[in-house]
Amino acid sequence: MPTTVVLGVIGSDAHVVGVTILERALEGAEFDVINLGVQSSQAEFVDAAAAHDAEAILVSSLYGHAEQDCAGLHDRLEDAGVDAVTYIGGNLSVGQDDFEKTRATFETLGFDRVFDPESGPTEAIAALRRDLQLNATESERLRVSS
Amino acid sequence: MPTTVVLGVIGSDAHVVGVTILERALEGAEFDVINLGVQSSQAEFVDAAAAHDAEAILVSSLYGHAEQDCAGLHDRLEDAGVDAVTYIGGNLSVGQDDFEKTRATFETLGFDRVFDPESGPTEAIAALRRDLQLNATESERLRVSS
Amino acid sequence: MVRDERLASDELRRIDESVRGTYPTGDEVDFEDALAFHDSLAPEKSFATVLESATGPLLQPRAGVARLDEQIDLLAFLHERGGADLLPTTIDSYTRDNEYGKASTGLERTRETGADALNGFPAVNHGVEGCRELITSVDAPIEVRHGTPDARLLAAITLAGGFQSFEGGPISYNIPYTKRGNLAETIEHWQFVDRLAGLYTEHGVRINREPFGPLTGTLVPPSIAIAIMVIEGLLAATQGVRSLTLGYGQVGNVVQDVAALRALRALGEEYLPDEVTVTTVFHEWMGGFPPDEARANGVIGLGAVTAAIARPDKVITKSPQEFQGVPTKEANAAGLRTTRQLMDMAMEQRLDIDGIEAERDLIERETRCLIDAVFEHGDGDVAAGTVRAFETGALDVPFAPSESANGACLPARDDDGRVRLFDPGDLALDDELVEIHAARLERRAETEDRSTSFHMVADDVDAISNGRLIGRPTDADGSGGVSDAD
Amino acid sequence: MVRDERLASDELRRIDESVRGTYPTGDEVDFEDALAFHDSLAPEKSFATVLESATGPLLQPRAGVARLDEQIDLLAFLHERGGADLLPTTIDSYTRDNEYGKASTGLERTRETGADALNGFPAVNHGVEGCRELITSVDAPIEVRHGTPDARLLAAITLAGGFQSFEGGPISYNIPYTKRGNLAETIEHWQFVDRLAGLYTEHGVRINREPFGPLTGTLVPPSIAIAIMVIEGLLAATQGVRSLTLGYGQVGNVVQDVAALRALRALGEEYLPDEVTVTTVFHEWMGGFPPDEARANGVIGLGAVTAAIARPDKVITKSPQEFQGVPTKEANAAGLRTTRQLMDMAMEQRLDIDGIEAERDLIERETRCLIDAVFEHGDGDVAAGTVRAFETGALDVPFAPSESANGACLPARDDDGRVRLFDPGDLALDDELVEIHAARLERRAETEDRSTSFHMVADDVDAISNGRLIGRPTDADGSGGVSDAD
Repeated sequence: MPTTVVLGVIGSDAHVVGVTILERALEGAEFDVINLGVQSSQAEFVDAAAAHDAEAILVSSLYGHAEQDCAGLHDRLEDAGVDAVTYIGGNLSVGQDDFEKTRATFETLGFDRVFDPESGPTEAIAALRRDLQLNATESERLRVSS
Repeated sequence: MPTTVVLGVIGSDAHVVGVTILERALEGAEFDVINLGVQSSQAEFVDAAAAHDAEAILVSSLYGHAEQDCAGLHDRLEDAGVDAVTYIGGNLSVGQDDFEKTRATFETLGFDRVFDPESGPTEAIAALRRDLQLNATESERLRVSS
Repeated sequence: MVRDERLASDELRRIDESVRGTYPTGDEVDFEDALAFHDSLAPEKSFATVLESATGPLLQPRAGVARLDEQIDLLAFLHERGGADLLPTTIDSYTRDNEYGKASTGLERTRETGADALNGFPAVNHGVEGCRELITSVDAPIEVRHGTPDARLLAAITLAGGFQSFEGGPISYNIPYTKRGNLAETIEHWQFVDRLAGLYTEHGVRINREPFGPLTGTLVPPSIAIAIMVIEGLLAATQGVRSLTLGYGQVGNVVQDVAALRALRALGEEYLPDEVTVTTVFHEWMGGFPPDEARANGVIGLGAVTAAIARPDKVITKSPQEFQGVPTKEANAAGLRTTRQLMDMAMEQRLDIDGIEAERDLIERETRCLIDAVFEHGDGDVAAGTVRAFETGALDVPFAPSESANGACLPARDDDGRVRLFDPGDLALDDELVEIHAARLERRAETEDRSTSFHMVADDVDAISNGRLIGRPTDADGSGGVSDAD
Repeated sequence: MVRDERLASDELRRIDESVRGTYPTGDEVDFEDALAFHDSLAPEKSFATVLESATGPLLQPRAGVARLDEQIDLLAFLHERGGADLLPTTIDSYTRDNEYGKASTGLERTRETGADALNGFPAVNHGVEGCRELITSVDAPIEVRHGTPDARLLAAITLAGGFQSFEGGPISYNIPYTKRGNLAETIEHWQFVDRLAGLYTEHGVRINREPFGPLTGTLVPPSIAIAIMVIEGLLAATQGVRSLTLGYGQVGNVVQDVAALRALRALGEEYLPDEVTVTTVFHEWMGGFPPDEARANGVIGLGAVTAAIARPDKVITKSPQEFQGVPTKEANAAGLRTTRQLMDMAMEQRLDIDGIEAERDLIERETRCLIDAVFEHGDGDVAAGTVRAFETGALDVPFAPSESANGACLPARDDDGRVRLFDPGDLALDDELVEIHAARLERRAETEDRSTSFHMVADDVDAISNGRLIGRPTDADGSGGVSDAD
């Protein structure tokens, strides 16, 4: 049975390219993907994860307001009974120069993993495999062999 | 009888394009041209003007040291008995912003006319015609009709 | 369902009154008075005339600040020191969201503190009189450039305020800009804008309209952009617009860009009614720029060379500070002058590049497929057909955030750097055309010794900002970061 | 009369001793010790190997300051921040005039005051040890770039000091640079330099030699530049040089520039012995630049596009501050990065322009005429023939200040911006070729509705700095200022 992941761009952010490519990468790796797209609210993440029994939630943010946009998200997930790993990635703070500080901030908010702006879909998929104890599928192994 | 003019670039200056084009323009206007070329000394100007009984001496300078290079030239010309109109043109002073001051400086040195960097051969030829009371030749009138 | 029919006079009047009632400055609009103001303007401020009678590409930057006096200074600077032939007035983000109250607060704060609290000129707040002061103070034609899905009030005020060119359209200012924009409703809003432009035109004031060609600015295949330009042109022409400037954003492959601009002009002239004068505008690269002014000048240079060969009627220039957002006025003017120098030097010589006509044929075949599909989806009506074609994905825009779009197609560069469809999604293209795209990408995959995959898309999105055209794999890594791509 | 024969060992030794005796640092030179130093260098500092094994055009700036530590910093900056593949060390003017005493004074004053009293690196004064410190401190190959007619001592010291590339030649560093340079004597001086390079080569240290292709930098017809490059290459090969980089300066017409670079490579390989490895270097525009960094970037951009199409082995870049003389290191690095970005983006796509082969045929025919004439003038000897051909004007350089040149030929652009001969002077060209040039200029004259005349030459010299390629008449005036042209 395929693993369901929810992804989307949180807040008023309209940056769509990264999340579009991530969606394709996850589909290529045989995940079931619920892509909320850009400008998605916390409620949309929570509702989608609950409705589809998602095992992972991937939040993207590129406009520097991720901290405000994500505050309280993990409480809501808990209230809704969602038990999923949560990742966040992108440009998470305006003028970030110390990523370790940013990582600590978002780990404190409740995220299981925090990705820096240089991370690609490959890193996210590898992390999901580790955290959810999945194996790469045959077709996927071929696909990423390049 | 054609009118003889001496021209050249004075001092250590090696800027050759302007004087080359001026030479062609003067020949086209049917002057007899003695082109001393670049890096010509005061003595060379005086000797050439005396030897060829020149009616005009055209001095070019583009590297900003014209004042030093020309100081005393008119005394030498007088000593050698040269009776010619003298013009100077080019970038006559380093960082020139007030051309009227530059003009006054070189008129004081003895030049009959001082041309700014924007002047072309056409202006020099027109001035020679006025100062030497010459008429444009038939072929020349055709040539400059463009 | 929305239909491509001319808005009736009473309907126009009804909407006009309702729209003008949404903000106090709407009251300032008086059509007869507006006509008189336009008539009073010098001929060199007539946007359509200047653009349509030019002998070579005209240059236009983007620029907008909150305060009127500063906007006047900014435009004068770009005109005099940048040599801009046509000027812009870029509208702020609050106005684009119809949040005129927030724009007003931002304008007041800017006036008080001197620091710009808006990212553009709030034309609605400045009102008709403010716009007229801008128009009379600057010695060149000025266009309203914005990104407003519902631009009805903005159009009413700026056209009455003396502007004679207005950017945007129902697809190009909706699909690439926002998640929840109802496409049918947006078409209705733009029918009003275009009808207003048509009314001015009928009264002797030719309003130039310019659909926004670059769309998402991210590897948009030329045929998709051109199809949308033609559709927005058709919708505008129905409402009486007679001066249309169709747009296209540089992809960076010179052959494909020149071919696309030729196809854009040819198809525009073919599809649009004879009474419409079609011009074209070329946008210098709209994707991610290198974070370095020197390298950015290289990207601008490629745009200038492309413009010299393609000879569009207008070029929208970029500045070397593109990476960091809004440029200083000096950098904006520098982008204009770099473009001018290189474009002029290149235009004075013959530069006939092989392969342009073949690429143009391909683009035109694709574009016809897409336009045909729109008409089929609407049973002959282009408005209804557009809404349905976007629903089915027969017409689609890569990386469009809008829920009105299918969002299934994905582009990637081929081995020559031309933008192809890595995944055509549900686009209404012939199988043969889809196969051509697949074959081109297969050739690239062979060159790179990897299979065609989204890795290519991700790498391509970042390539130019990383100093390359094509996102080739580097070292062992085939993916690279994509997060700051758009 | 000078002849094209290899300098005998005893003669080489005699000259070497005499030259080294003209300045104290000459004593530092020891050939065996020099070989050992070269052998100790990392392979990535081997100029010839790096250049000849590159897969695409390498970029190199010009740069030289008086002090050693500052020269090290400057080169490190251009390498790291500009991305230069190859580095230069530009020598100061006093050294070029063999005025080592004045250079020494300038160097001391610079050390005392901190303000640069020299316009380059006085390598003779820094001596062998100073050069070696520079070579070991910088992580890329470095070339000596200068302009010295008699460069014998400079070569002895810099080659012993670890440099593996040396610019210049007897024609290219004489005819365009000075009024009173005896050409026969200069050829003899360069036979020594080339023999020295040959000797290192025979001992396993391949010294790269680079004749200076741009000559006067002012509208030089390609065939003249190429003929001189081939002649200097032949003279160098006779002395044992085995790595030759032939140069060409951009004229600004892409077709002509690409054709010229192809002709340069082809004729270089044809005329030079098989044991010589021929590479090519393209100089970005060497004429007058616009007095504006933004416009200068446009000129640089055209050079970058041309380089991408022509693919020379090396490109010498210009900076946006070219107009004002020596650029800051930041501007120098910016010129490199602008070139890199545009060149790389353009190289990743096919850009096949029509007309290159036809133009190349014309250039090759002309070049063969000129080279044949040189051999005829010398009864088969290229050295003697060069001196006599310059005397008669069979070989000539437009705008050359030298009394050794006839100085009778004059160039102008044709209607497509290609450089032609307005006046062929006494150049040894077929009548047919002369007629082709005349016809091209006649066509331009028709376009401009004026007769062909020196007005065109004057206008063309200023055109690029005025923002155009061709000096078309403006308004009623057909001439324009020429005084600040060169």
